[in-house]
Amino acid sequence: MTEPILSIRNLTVEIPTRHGIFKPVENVSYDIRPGEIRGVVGESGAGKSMTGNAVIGLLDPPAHISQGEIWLNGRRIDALDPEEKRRIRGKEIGMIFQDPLTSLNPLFTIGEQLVETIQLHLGFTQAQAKARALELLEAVSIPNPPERFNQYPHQFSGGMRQRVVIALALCSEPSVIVADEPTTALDVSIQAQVLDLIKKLARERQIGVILVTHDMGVIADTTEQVTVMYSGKVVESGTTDQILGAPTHEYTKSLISAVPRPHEKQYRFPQVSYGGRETVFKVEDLARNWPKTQASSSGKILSVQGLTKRFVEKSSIIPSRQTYFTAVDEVSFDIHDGEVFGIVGESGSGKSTVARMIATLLPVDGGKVMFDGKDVTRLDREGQAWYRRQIQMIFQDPFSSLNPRMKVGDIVAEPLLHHKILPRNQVEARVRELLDKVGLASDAYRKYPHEFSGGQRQRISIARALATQPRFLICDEPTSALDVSIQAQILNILKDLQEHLGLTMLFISHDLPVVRQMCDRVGVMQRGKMVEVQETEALFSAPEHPYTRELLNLMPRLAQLSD
Amino acid sequence: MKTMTGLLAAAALMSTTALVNAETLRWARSGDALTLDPHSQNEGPTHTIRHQMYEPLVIRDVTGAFEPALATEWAPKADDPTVWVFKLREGVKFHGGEDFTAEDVVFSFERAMQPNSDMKELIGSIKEVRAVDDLTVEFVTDGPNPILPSNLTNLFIMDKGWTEANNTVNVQDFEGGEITFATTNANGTGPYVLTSREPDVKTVMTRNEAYWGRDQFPMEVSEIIYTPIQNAATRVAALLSGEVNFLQDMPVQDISRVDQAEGLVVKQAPQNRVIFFGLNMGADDIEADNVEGKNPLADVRVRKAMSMAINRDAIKQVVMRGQSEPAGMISPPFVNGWTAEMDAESTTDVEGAKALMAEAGYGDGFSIRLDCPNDRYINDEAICQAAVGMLGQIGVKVNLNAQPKAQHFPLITDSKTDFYMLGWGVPTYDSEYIFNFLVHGRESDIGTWNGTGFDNDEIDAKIATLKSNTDLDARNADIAAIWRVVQDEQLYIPIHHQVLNWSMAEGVGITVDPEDQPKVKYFTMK
Amino acid sequence: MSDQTMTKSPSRLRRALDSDLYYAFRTSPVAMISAFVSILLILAAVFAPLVATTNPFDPSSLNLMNGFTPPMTDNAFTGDSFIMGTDDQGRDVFSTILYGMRISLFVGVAAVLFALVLGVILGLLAGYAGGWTDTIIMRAADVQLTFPSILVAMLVFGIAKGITPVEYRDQMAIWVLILAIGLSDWVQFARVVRGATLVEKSKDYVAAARLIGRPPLAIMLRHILPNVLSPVLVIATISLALAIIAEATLSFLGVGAPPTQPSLGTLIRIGQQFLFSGEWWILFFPACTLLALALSVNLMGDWLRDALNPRLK
Amino acid sequence: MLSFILKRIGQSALVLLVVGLVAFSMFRFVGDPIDNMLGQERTQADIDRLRTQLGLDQPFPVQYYKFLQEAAQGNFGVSYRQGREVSEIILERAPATLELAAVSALIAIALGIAFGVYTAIRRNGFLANFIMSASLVGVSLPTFLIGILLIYIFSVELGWLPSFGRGETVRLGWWTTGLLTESGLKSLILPAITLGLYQMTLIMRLVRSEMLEVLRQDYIRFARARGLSDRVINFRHALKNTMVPVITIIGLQLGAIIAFAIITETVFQWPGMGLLFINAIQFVDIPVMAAYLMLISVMFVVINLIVDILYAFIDPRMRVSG
Repeated sequence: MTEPILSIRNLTVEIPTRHGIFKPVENVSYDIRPGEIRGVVGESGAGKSMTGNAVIGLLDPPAHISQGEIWLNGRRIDALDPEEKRRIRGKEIGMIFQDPLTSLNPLFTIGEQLVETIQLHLGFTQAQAKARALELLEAVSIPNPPERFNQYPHQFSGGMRQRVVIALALCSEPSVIVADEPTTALDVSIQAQVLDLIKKLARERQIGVILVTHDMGVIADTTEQVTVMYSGKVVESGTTDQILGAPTHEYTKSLISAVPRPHEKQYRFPQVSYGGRETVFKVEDLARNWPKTQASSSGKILSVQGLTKRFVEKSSIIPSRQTYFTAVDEVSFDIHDGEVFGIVGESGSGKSTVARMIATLLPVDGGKVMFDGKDVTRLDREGQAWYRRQIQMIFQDPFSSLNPRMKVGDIVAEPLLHHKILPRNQVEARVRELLDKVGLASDAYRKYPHEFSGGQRQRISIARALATQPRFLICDEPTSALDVSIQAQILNILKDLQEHLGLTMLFISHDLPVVRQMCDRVGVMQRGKMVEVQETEALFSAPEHPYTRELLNLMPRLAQLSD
Repeated sequence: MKTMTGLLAAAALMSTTALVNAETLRWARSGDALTLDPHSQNEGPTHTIRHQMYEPLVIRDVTGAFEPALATEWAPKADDPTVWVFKLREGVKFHGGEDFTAEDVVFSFERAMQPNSDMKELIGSIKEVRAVDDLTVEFVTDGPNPILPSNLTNLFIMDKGWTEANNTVNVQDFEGGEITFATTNANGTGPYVLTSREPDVKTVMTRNEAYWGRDQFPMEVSEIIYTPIQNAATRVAALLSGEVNFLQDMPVQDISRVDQAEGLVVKQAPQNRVIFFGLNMGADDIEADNVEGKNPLADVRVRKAMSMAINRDAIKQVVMRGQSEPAGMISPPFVNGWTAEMDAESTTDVEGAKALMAEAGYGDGFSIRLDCPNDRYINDEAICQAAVGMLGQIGVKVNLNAQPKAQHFPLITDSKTDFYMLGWGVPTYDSEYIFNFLVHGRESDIGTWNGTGFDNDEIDAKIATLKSNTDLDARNADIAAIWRVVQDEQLYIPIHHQVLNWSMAEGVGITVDPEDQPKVKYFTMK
Repeated sequence: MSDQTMTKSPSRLRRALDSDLYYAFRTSPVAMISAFVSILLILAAVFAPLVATTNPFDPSSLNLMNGFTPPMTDNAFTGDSFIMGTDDQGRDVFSTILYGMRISLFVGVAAVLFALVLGVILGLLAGYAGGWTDTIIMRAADVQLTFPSILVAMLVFGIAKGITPVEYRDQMAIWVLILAIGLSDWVQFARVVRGATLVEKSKDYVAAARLIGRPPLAIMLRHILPNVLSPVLVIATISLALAIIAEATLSFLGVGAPPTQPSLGTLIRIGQQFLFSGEWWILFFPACTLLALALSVNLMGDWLRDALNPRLK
Repeated sequence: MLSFILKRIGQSALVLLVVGLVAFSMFRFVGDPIDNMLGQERTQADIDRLRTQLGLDQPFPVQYYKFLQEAAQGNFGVSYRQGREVSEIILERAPATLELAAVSALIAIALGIAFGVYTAIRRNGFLANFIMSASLVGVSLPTFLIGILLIYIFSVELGWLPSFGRGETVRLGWWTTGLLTESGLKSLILPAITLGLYQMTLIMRLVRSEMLEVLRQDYIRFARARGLSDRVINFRHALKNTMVPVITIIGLQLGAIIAFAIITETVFQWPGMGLLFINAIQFVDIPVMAAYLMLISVMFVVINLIVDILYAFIDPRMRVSG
C-alpha cells in the first residue's frame, strides 16, 4: 500500500458555548492515499463536515482544533500560522462544497475566478493562466470552454457549475480534495455524472478525495474506503465492501438497515434501534375512533384530468409578449381508494406543482381535479370547507412547515378549531391524545417547534394532518430532509396510516428506492409531463418509457448492503 | 481622517487672509431687499438698500429730524396752503453722469403714482407735480397737507432719461412677477453705486466718488458687501468670527457676548416701533375664549386688569436683557402726539388686577388664545410666553399660538384673532398714521389693521379731519383727545418700545438710526 | 436533542431568563448600560410630576425674574436656586427637561406606533396579496420615499394648519407631529414586512394553514405577523431614536411642540439661541439628555439587530 | 434591458404626476400669499386685484391643470416673494445645493464605505466597535445642533473656517461654482461635513451589515478554500457583492441629502434651494414650493433610474435577463 498523503490523527475540535465546551469532532483519525476516495458518512451533526473544515483550515471561530494532528505529504499542517495555511488551501488541498449555486461569486465570470486562482498559486501570466483554465474546463467536460470562459455563473446549470467548482479545486493540481456533500443538491442524473468525474479525476491525477456524504448510495457507488461517524466520533472504518456488507458496530448496522432497498419491496423498514431512537406510534388506538371510510362511488377517490399549470417567465404589459413556462402539461391520472400513488421525477419536473394544485394551494390553468366526483378546482365556499376536511398534506421541510411562533398544541388544535370539529373545551384533550398517539410526550403541547428534532416535527405535522380525520393524504417529499434512520420511522408511520386508517395517499418523491417501498402505483414525470403510470413492481421490473429506464439505471445499486 | 486634519490645517493657514481691506463694510442682517425698483415694495430692508444708491428729496437724520437731500429747501406756498414748493440741489449728477433736474422729480413722482407703485398711498393727496424751473418743483395737493414732507422720505428720484432709455418707465408689477431693468439695476444720485447683486445672497456696492456730498459726509466706506443671514446664531457667529463687520438684527441675548468680544461694539438707540397686544373688544362673543355668549374683553375693566397683570419691567429685564423701554401708549416717542405722561400710564398691580377682574364678574378668570408671531419682532415669542405666565396669575388662562409672520398677520387683517401681538412703526412721525390704521373703524381702505372691533364714529370723524387741518395747535389738540380715548378704553395693551441694536467692528463708526435705516454715507472707518 | 429529553416545561419567566437573547443581553455591557439609561430616562419622564421640583407647564407658576439663573446659583432678584439653572422664561431646566422628555417620548413612541401599524398592515397586505395590491402599495411607498421625512413633516404641518381652525392648533401640534413623523416612517416598516412576508408566505406552514382553510386575514395575523415581528422590533427601536431627533429638527424649523409646553427639541431650539451668550446650561442639559436618550435607544436597537439576527451568531 | 428601463421611466412619470398633485394641492392650503405680498397699507381693492392676477380666484382643479401644463414646460410661474420666474431662481440656486450635496455625498459615500468595510472586516475589533459607537453619537444629535456646534468651534472659537455662505464663487456659464476659489472651498467644509455626517453613518452601517452578510456566503468560503488572500476576498469578492444592494440605498440617500440640505442651508446660510424653500414656506410662496418639490422628485427619480442602470452594470444577472 502506498503511503498516505493525508493523515488525521486523534483530531478533536472544540466549540466553547455558554453551556460548556461542545466537541463536534472527537478523537477522529483516518488516512487518505493518492487516488483513493474515502467516504465519510454519518447523519447530520455527526461532525463529518467539521472534520473536513479542520483539514483545510477553515474552522469558523470560536471552533478550533484542541487536540490531534493533521499531516499532509509528511508535513504537519494543523499548527501552521494562518498565512501558511492559506497558502496550502487551494494549492495542495482543494475543496468542493455542497451547493454549486452559491459556491461561485455571481459577479465575476468563471474565467476571472479561474485565472485569479491559477495566477495566485502557480504564478502564471494572464495568457498562461487562461490556457490552463481552458484546459481545466475541458478536463471537467464543459463543452465549448472558450465561450464558457467569459460567462457568469448564472448562465450555467447546477451540474455545470459543480464542474466549474471542481475545475477551481483542481487549479494547482492539489494532492487532496475535500468534497463536502458535492452532489446532494443535484438531481440523480447529474449526480451520477459528477461522481463519475470525481472518480475519474482521482484515478487519473492520483488525487486523494475525502467525500463527505450522508448518502449510502453515493458511498456504495463511489468510494473505496469508508469512515462512519456518529456524534463526533468515528464508530467504524474500513473498505466500502466491508462496511456495507458486514458492519460490526451497532450504529452502522442500524444505519444500513434503515436504507431503503432499491431492488426489492419490503413490508416494513427494518429498524435497528441505536441510541434510543425508536419511538412508538399508536396507530391502532387512532384507528379505533376513526370513521369508517366510505368508498367513493367509482372506486377512484381522485381523478386528475389534463391538469396544466403555466408560470409567467417574462412579464410584459402587452399580453401577447408575455412568455410562459409550462410547469405541468396536461397531466392525467387516477388514484384508487386506499392506495398509495407515487409520483417520481427530478427537480423541476412539476411533481410538487401537481400536488399543490390537487391541494388547491395553486390555481390551475387547465384541466380538472375530481375528488369523489366533484371538481375541486371550482368549489363554492361550502364545498371548499368540505374538501379541506377530506385532504391533508405532509410537507418536505419539517422546519418550515410548522409555525415557529405557535405552540405545538395550538398548531395541532388549529384545524380542529377552524372546522369546529369539537366543542372548544374538548379540543385540548383531543390534541394531547393525538400528540400521544404519534409518539410525542405530553409536555409537547406547550412547547415550540424549535425545541424538537426534524423527525419529531414531522410527527407533529402528521398529528396536525390527522386532526381533521381526512380521507386523503398528500405527502410531498416527506422524508427527503431527514436522516435515513428517521426517514425509516416516518415512512413506517405513513405505511401504518394507510393500512390501519384506510387513508389514500399521494406520495411525491425523487427517491426511487423510497417510492418502491411506499407506493402501490407510480407515475413518472419529466418536464411537466406524466410519461408513464404503472403498478410499482411492474415499473421497476419492466419500465416502458426511456426516461424511466434512464432513472432506474442511475439508481445506486447498493448491492453490497447487508440485510 | 488624515485628509480631514489636512484640510483643517490648510484652512487654519488660510484663515488670516480674509480680513484685509479695512474700508470694506461687510454688512449682514436677517433679510434682503425685495427689489431695487424704487417705487415697488414699501418695506424697510428694501428701502435700506435703496437709500445707499438712490435719494429722496428729504431724509431724516438719526434724531428723526428732516435733513435736506435732493431738496435744499421746502415750504408750503405762502398764498396757497395746498401747494408745497421744493428747491432742488444744484449740480447733482446721477451715477450714469446725467444731470439731476426738476424734470426727473416730476417724472419720478408720476411714476410713483402708477397703479403698480407701492408708494402711491403715501402721496395720494398729491394732485399734480409741476416743474417751475430746473431746480424748483411744486406739489399740488387735494387740500392743505401740513405733513407732506413726512411722506416723502422714502420716495426716491430716478433719472428720466435712463429710465426711459431702459424701458422701465412703468413700475415693476411685483406681484405679477414682472422683472424690469430697474428691478436689478440702479441709477440713482446716492453715495454708493451698485456693482453686483444676487438676491438673498449678496449685494455689492462701491463708493460714488462724484457724489454731491462726497466732502460733506464721512463716506469712508469704499465698498459695501451686503449679505442676508437668516439664522440668528449663524449671524452672530459671522460677526464674532470677523466675517462681517456690521450687523443689524442683533439677537439681544448675544449683545453682552459681542460687546465683550475683542474689537466689537454694540450700539443702541430707541427704535421707532412699539410692541403691544390687541384685544377684540367689539364682538358680542369671541371664539377664542371659554365664555359662552359673552365677550369678557368687551369690559374695559378686564382690559385694564390684563394690562395691569403685565410686568413690563420683568420683560425688559429678562426677555429683552434691558433692550426695551416699557410703554404706556402705542406710539413711539418720536411721533407727534406722544407724551411722556401717557407713555407712563402702564402700571403693574396683580392684586389690583385681580380685584378688577372680580368686579367685572370674572373672578374665576377665563381662557383665551393669544396669537403671536415668532419671526417678526425682537423675541416676540418669548414676550408672549412671559405674558402667558403673567396673565395666568390673574386667572386668565392663555393658550399661546406662536407662528411665522406669514401665518400670523392674516389673522389680524381677516379678524380671525381676538387677542394678538402687533408691532407698529410710524414712518411719518405723526399720530395720524397710527389712528388711520389702528384706531379708525375697519373699512376697506382705512382701519385695516384695527383688529379690536373698536368703531366710534365720533373718533372716526376726528381722524378724518387730521389730514387737512393746517391749524397745527387745533390738530394737536384733536390728536391728544383721540389718544385720551384710546388710553381710557385700553384699546391696546402696550408692552414696550423696541431698542435697536447694531453691532460692528470697533473701527466702524456708526450712529444708530431709530428707523433701522443705516445710511452708509455717515459711517466712518478706522 | 433526542426524543426522550422531555422534561417538564419550565415557566415562561424561567424560559425567558434562559433564552439566548437574555444571555446575549447579560453578556453585553453596552446593551446593559444602554437599557439601564433608557429605562431610567423613560421612568423619569413618565413619573416627571413626582420627580420634578416644579411644574414648568403651568405658566402662572413661573416667575420671569428667575430667568437665566445659572445652575446651582442663587438668583439675584428672587434668591431662588435651581440645580440645572433656568431658561429664558424662568423655568427650572431640570423639571422642564423631565416634562419635555415626556412629550418627546410620547411623540416618538406614538409616531413609531403609527408608522408601525400602518407599515405592518400595508406590508403584510402587499406581501401576502401580491398583484395589484402590492403594486399600488409599493408605488405609494415609492412616492412617499420621494419626499424625505422633513418635507413630509412640513407638508403635513402645512395642511394641518390650513385645514384646522386656529383655536385647535395648539392641541393639534403634537398630533400633527406624530402624524408627520409617522407618515414619513411607515415605508421602511412596510418594505421590511413585505420582504419578510414574501419569505414567510412561501413557507409550508402557511400552505398548511391554507390547507386547513384558514381565511387570508387569519393567516396574515396569526401566522405571518408573529414571524415578521423581529425585524419590525429592530426598526421600531431605531425609528424611535430617529423620531425623537426628527421632532427636535422640526422644532428647530419652527413646526414643533408649542413653546409653552416644550419638548426636548423645542428646549434645544430655545437653548441654542443662548449658546454664544454664555447661558450654556439652557442648551447643554437638554442636548445631553437628548443625546443620552437617543444614543441609548440607538444602541439598544443596534444590539437588538445583531442579537436577533440568527445568522450573525 | 431596454424594456426594463422604459418600464421604470413609465413608473417614474406616474410618480411625478402624483407628486405634482400632492405638491400643488397641499400647498394650496398653507397660509394666504396675498397677506404677505401687500404691506401695511393695503386695501380690499388691492387684495382682489392681486387675487385675480395670480389666478387664486379660480377653482382648484383649474389651478392644478394650469400648473401641470406649465410645469411640463419647466414653467412654474413667478415667485410671489421675489417676483421673478421660479425656474430662473431655481436655476440660480441649484448649483449651490448641488455642489454641497455632491461634496457631502462624496464624503458620505467614501467614508461610509471605507468605515463600513473596516468595521465589517474587524467585526469585534476595538477600533471598529469604537467607530460603530461613535457613529451613533453622530445620529443621536439633531443635524442643526451639530452644525451650530461646528460653527461655534471652528468659526467662533478657532476662527479657522467661515460660518456662513459660499464664499467667492466663479461663474461658468449659468453655473456658479465655489469649488474653484479658496474661500469657496473653505466655506464648503463645515456644511458638507454637517450634511454628510448623517448619511455617512447610514451608509457605513448598511455597508457593514451587507458585507457581513456577504462574508457569510458560500462563495466567500469557497474563495477562502481556494487560498485567496483576505485582501482579495474582502476587497474584490466581498466588496463588489456588497455594493449591489448598497447602491440602491445610496440612490435613495442622495435624494435625501438634497432634501436634508434644507436644515444645513438654514444653519449655514448656504444660498441654495433648501434655503429658498424655507423662505418660500415662510412667505407661502406656492410656485417656489411646488417647483422645489417637483425638482426634488425629478432628481430622486433620475438618480434612481441611474442607480437601476448602474445596478445592471454591476450585476451580470440583471444584464442578461429581461
